[in-house]
Amino acid sequence: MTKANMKTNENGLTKKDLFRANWRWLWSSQLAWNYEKMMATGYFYTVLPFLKRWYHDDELVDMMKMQDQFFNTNAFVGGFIIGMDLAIEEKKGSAAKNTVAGIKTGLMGPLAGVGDTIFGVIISTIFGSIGAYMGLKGNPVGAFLWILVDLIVLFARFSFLPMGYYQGAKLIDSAQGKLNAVTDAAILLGVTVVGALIPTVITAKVPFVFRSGKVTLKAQSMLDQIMPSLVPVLLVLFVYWLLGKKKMTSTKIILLVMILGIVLSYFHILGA
Amino acid sequence: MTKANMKTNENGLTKKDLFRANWRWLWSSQLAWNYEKMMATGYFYTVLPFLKRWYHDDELVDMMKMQDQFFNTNAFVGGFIIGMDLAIEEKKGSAAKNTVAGIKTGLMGPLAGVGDTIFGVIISTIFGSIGAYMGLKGNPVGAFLWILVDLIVLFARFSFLPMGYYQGAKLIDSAQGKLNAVTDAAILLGVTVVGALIPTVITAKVPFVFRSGKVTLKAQSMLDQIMPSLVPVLLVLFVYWLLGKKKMTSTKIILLVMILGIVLSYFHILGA
Amino acid sequence: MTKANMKTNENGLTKKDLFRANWRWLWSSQLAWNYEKMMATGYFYTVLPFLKRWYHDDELVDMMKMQDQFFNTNAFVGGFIIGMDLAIEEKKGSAAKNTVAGIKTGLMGPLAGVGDTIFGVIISTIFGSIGAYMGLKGNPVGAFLWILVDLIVLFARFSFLPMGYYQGAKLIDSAQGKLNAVTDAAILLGVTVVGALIPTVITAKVPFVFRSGKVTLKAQSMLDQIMPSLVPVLLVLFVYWLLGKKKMTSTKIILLVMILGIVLSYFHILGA
Amino acid sequence: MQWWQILLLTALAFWMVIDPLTLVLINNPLAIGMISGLIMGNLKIGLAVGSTLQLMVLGVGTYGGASMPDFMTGAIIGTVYAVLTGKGTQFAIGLAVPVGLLMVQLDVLARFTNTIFQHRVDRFISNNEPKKAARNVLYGVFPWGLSRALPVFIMLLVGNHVVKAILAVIPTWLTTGLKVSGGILPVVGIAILLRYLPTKKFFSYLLIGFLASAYLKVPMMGVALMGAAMAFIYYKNELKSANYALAGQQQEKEEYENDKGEYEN
Amino acid sequence: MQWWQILLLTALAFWMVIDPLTLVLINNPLAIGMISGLIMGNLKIGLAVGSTLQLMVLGVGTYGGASMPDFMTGAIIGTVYAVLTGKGTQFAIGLAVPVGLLMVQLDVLARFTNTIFQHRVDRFISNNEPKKAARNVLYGVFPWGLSRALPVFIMLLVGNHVVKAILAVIPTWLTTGLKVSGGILPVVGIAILLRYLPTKKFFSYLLIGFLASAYLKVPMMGVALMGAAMAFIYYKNELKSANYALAGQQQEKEEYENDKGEYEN
Amino acid sequence: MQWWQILLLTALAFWMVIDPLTLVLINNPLAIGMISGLIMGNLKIGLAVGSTLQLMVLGVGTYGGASMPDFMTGAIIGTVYAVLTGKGTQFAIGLAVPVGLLMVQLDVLARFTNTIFQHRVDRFISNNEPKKAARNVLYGVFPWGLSRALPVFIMLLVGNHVVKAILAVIPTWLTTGLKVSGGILPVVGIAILLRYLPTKKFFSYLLIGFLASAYLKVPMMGVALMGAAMAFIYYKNELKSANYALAGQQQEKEEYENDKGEYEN
Ligand SMILES: OC[C@H]1O[C@H](O)[C@@H](O)[C@@H](O)[C@@H]1O
Ligand SMILES: OC[C@H]1O[C@H](O)[C@@H](O)[C@@H](O)[C@@H]1O
Ligand SMILES: OC[C@H]1O[C@H](O)[C@@H](O)[C@@H](O)[C@@H]1O
Repeated sequence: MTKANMKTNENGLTKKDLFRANWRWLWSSQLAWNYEKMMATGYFYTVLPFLKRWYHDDELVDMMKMQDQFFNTNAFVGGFIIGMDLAIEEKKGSAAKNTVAGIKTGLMGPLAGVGDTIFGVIISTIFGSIGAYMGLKGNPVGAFLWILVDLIVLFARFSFLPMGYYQGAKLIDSAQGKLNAVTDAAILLGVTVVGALIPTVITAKVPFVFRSGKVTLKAQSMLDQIMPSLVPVLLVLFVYWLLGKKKMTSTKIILLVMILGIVLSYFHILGA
Repeated sequence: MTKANMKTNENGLTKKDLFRANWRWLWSSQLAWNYEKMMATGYFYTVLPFLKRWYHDDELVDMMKMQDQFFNTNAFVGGFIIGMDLAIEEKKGSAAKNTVAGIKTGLMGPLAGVGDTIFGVIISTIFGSIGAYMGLKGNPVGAFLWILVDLIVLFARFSFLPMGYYQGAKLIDSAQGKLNAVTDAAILLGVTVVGALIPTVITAKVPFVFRSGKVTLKAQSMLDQIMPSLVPVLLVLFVYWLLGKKKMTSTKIILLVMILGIVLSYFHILGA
Repeated sequence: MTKANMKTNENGLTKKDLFRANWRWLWSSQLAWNYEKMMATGYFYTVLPFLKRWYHDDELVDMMKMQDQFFNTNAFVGGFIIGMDLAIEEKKGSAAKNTVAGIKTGLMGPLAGVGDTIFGVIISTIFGSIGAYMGLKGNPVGAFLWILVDLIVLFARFSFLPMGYYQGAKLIDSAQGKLNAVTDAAILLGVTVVGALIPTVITAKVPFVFRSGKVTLKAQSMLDQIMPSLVPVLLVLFVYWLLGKKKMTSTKIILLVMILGIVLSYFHILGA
Repeated sequence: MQWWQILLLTALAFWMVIDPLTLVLINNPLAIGMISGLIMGNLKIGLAVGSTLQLMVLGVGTYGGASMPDFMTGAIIGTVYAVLTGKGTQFAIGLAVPVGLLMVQLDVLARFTNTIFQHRVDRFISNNEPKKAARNVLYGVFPWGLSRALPVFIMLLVGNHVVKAILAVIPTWLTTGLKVSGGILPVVGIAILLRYLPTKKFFSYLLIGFLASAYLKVPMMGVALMGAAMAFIYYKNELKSANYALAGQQQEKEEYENDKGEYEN
Repeated sequence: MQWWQILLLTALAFWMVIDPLTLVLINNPLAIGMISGLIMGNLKIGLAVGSTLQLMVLGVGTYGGASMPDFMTGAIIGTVYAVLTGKGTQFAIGLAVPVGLLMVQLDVLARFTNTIFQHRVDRFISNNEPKKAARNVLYGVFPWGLSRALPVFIMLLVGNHVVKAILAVIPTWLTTGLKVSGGILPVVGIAILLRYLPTKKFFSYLLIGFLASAYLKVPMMGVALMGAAMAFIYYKNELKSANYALAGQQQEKEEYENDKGEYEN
Repeated sequence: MQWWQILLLTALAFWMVIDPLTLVLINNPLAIGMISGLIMGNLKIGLAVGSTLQLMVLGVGTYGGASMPDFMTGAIIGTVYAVLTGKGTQFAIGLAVPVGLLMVQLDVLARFTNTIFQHRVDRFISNNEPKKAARNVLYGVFPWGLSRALPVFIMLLVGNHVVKAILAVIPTWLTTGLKVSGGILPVVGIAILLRYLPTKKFFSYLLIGFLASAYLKVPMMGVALMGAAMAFIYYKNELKSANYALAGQQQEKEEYENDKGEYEN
């Protein structure tokens, strides 16, 4: 690590800078969403103006690459991470590359979990049911109410990025050891949530039922006796292993998984 | 810390001392129970004779203050803590002030949980149901049986304080590092139990139900989807924050919470 | 520890050696199973040829004694432990006595849990129900199918011991500190599983029911309110304490527990 | 009704609130109903009233300083007027239950009034007047005792019609509201505790205790055992760190071999 | 049907898939049904169709990149043909549901097509051409928007009979298969994540998160809280170790007394 | 009944108790019933008896050294007398079940008798006589084998009336009592294990395993996985401490950067 990239970016970010970052995140986060790196491009697009301001030449390429890595979170609250990132990079520059990568990967999972629950499930359950039942009677008030709530939420979203920025700034002022510890702790949290994602997000049941006279043996309950969510776990292991193979691209894997799903479903080995 | 208060109190406690302490605890523990410091005065009253024996002047005031801090546990088994305290102070004097404060706060919660369960719930469920059903038939034997059991329990209560004393004495003989570690471990245990107290002890439901045609939306189950016991948690955070305000006394807070309860209940926002 | 027993056993084990060990384990593991040391003799018998090859005189006696200690696991997968043991002893000789003892005790519990589930519960539930329902209709195919599956399993069992051997060999090549850490971790895992064995394996219910008019008080549910599996825990504590007594042999304890069971069952204090 | 009966019942009311705070001998509607019955010369009705009320509060306790329906007072009033009017147990319960619910408020009042003595104790301690401080601890007996003795005394004097009339006047929104308040009041104790404990240092364990109870519904005993397990792990770690800091690795090594030694037992 | 209606509805279809990715204002069948109704001049039917479909997807979301039945497209088609044929809500739903189920595939297609832009972005970054890279991020709008606008446009042109005929032709094994595929596709994202995270170092926590969810059915919020508790413990430990390593025990001791200081507040 | 039938069935009884200890091929009532049927020349009844008994012990196993109803012996006796008397499956089951329940005791006896050989093995090891020790391990085959072969042989000789008479004589309190004993006997193994393991050092984990099973009903596989997670955390910590103790912070730092390096893959 050369001394050059240890310099701090003196010019502090203005409120306008933070607003602009939020604005970019709002529009771009999922625009080029794809199975390979999910929100990576959205994140990249959001921080690009700052990268260009702070880095040049090889350093810039280096940092752009890092910011174009796999990223996926709930878009509503994801700005928090960007805020932290900006605060850290502003002070530490590219020296904090690993720290930023760690915090991104660590926090994206937990924020996805929490954000999806609150902004995905809860709000749409509440206002969806109110609106639908009013709508069934021909009353559009419920539908408009929901749009109103959505507007309020949209407004609220602009607070997460600055929140992250100030948390990040506070963190930066403490010792380096602390920053490393926070990064590791964030990753720990992230890994924990990913563990819980496996049985939650992947739906794969084995519908096979053995029937003979009065006896019915359900394959799925046999598997559950060994371990709940055994099939999702095996699928994860399988794809994880595939990813390690040479010449395997994630595109190929996505296609393969799709075909696998159709074939296994055809033979009644897997069901949704 | 002056060298003076490092001296140990050579004169060991007699069995009679321990019995007397237990006696005082029996009568005073909850006599001046109040929402602000709960059993603090009872604890203070119990150990006062020993404080007077061991300390003088400023040191005495100092230790009396410490022993008059917030304290709350199950009175049946709380003597255990007093026993430990006495053993430690006997040897280490006021030098152990922080250790004693730590052990008190750490152990009170767990002992409350366990004591309330066994001496509160279990015994009264068993002998309450036996007694009541015999009573309904006009048979007073069950009621007397319960009183008999209560007498036995009363007798048994005298063993907890000495038990604590001997545990404390054993602890004291080990290295100082060990004592610190035990104190911290006790506090850890205490904090864990307090965490579990929040959803257990605070009863606050949101009874609001939205009804429209066939649809019924229960506010409480919406809240539960975000997090079970969300309302108790928010209440704790609110009061915790209040306590940090200047000019806020716990008396004011108690009144405020009472009024809050009545008002929120009036508007059907909270229910028991 | 003399320098002599630090020498490593240069002559590496052949595939034939491993096969032979597996063969001995297959036949002997449970042949002299007894309540005192369970599979200890089976383990001893399995590794004896290697002990004789590697050690002599007092060292031999010493290592034979260690290998004749309490051991109990699921016989199907237990070979894994023997494999690890052989790899370690082969390289480290009797210097690894404590390590081997630790790994044996640590891994036997978890392997028992997992092995019993898969080879005990799952397979016999699946093929037992298939076979039985075919059998009820006079069709022996299901019964033969089960025997076929058993043959396949028998074949598969020969892979666990070599698997353990190669894992063990890998472990050995790392630093000594790592080996100690692995041993401790294995024991931690073992102890965790033993904790779960208490409520799982010991079946002891208190069938006593108090009835008076409409009221029925079930002793067991009262006990459950204090703690689930309270009786098994108390029994374990009792026998643990007994084992510490002088002149107490495990044979005496087994007889005592049997008599205790009969007597307590007679007075309706315990039920299965 | 004889004057000595009123006196005895008032004394009973005084003691029955001190009892659960001290000796815990007749800390239940059943016993109080029975004793009231004895005093009124009709054990059977006393038992019936006490038993019925008892079944309503089985295992319900005043944990963490929460208040519960005061069915002991209810048992006295119910038994007395059931005997006097001869209208039987059903009538007694109809009277006892609202009385009990109302009396919760006086329990709250007593717990609240004691704050005064707390403040006096605090002051006397600061002034190094331990005797006066001690005396003020004992004064706590009066708010407690009178909180039940006085209303019982009055209710016995005025007659059951007046009691009923008063009960009818109190609006339900107030009683419900007070019930809700009672349910959330423990929040104060917990918040004070959290301020007092080194909560920040052990915040994780607060969270773990909460999660175990809120999500997994582990009862208090289980949480305490879990806490004990974690406390022991923490304790071992602290000792180990201390060892490292003090004597470097040497001491550690010895300990290790000691541990291993156990295998050979 | 007027040309401007077709145009407006096609534009609506384009926006309604961009909306949930950006502003999130009309991200639901209810709103889309209502707007389609307005465009078709029959608010009531639009509301009825949208509401009915809404109730089928209450709280169902596209988490972790999973696709869900596209009942927004269903709402447009259903409303339009219900108004045109005058056959009512029931008919609309019968059309909307299979359309919605079929459209999942186009969601998958859009998410998949964007991989092309991802690869271009990657390349331009390597070549230090940030402007081109940025532009390609925005191109993502086309696969998304067209994935709904095009089919809606076509379905409005060809008429409901043709739509029904096409729906009937697709074999169920394929639709079921695609549904199963959709259920297991998130596996790819998770596996990539695991490769990307320092999974080995924190494997235990992966396991713990899994166990909490699979065995104890703790919902995601609970797991996140649990993870936070463990993260905080880890953090404290790291700081402590760092302290030991740096300054020996001295610093530690100070910290200890600080902690104790809190008791005296 | 032919002498060779008795011989074959006795041999079967001998092997069928060795089988589950070794090869595990016909370790179930179903197979034993079928083979008995073959020997008696009536496969159908054998299958019927074996199948019915099989359904009673589905998935029940002898874990941790617990004994279970010996329905394999029951299958032999039941099948034989069903064929001989011609009274059908129902009659066979009525005989097989009490026989099976009674035979548990002989299982316990066998496991108990082997203690003798254990003691001999112990002694020969001390005397450095490995060959004699090894031989005594194999002698275990006799208590096991005879525990079933002998009673089956006798029951086949004496006839079903005598068997029934004997079964009737045994008091239920004894059979119930023995069943209860069987249920609590594993306590001995667990207690021995706890003495043998360094329980004190890892007491927390014992508690955690217990809590997971007793309170949260996590099955054994889940507990093992949880234990593995904790073991791995412990392992990492041990290594780290060792690093600190050995080489100070230097080594640690390197490791840290290594870990980070993974992000760049
Ligand atoms: O919960 C502990 C403790 O709290 C308060 O002091 C009272 O409610 C007691 O009855 C209870 O035992
Ligand atoms: O689950 C996190 C996140 O994953 C993907 O990016 C999309 O499905 C989002 O809608 C979701 O919020
Ligand atoms: O539970 C482990 C193990 O314990 C004993 O050795 C026997 O009951 C075996 O059948 C079982 O596999």
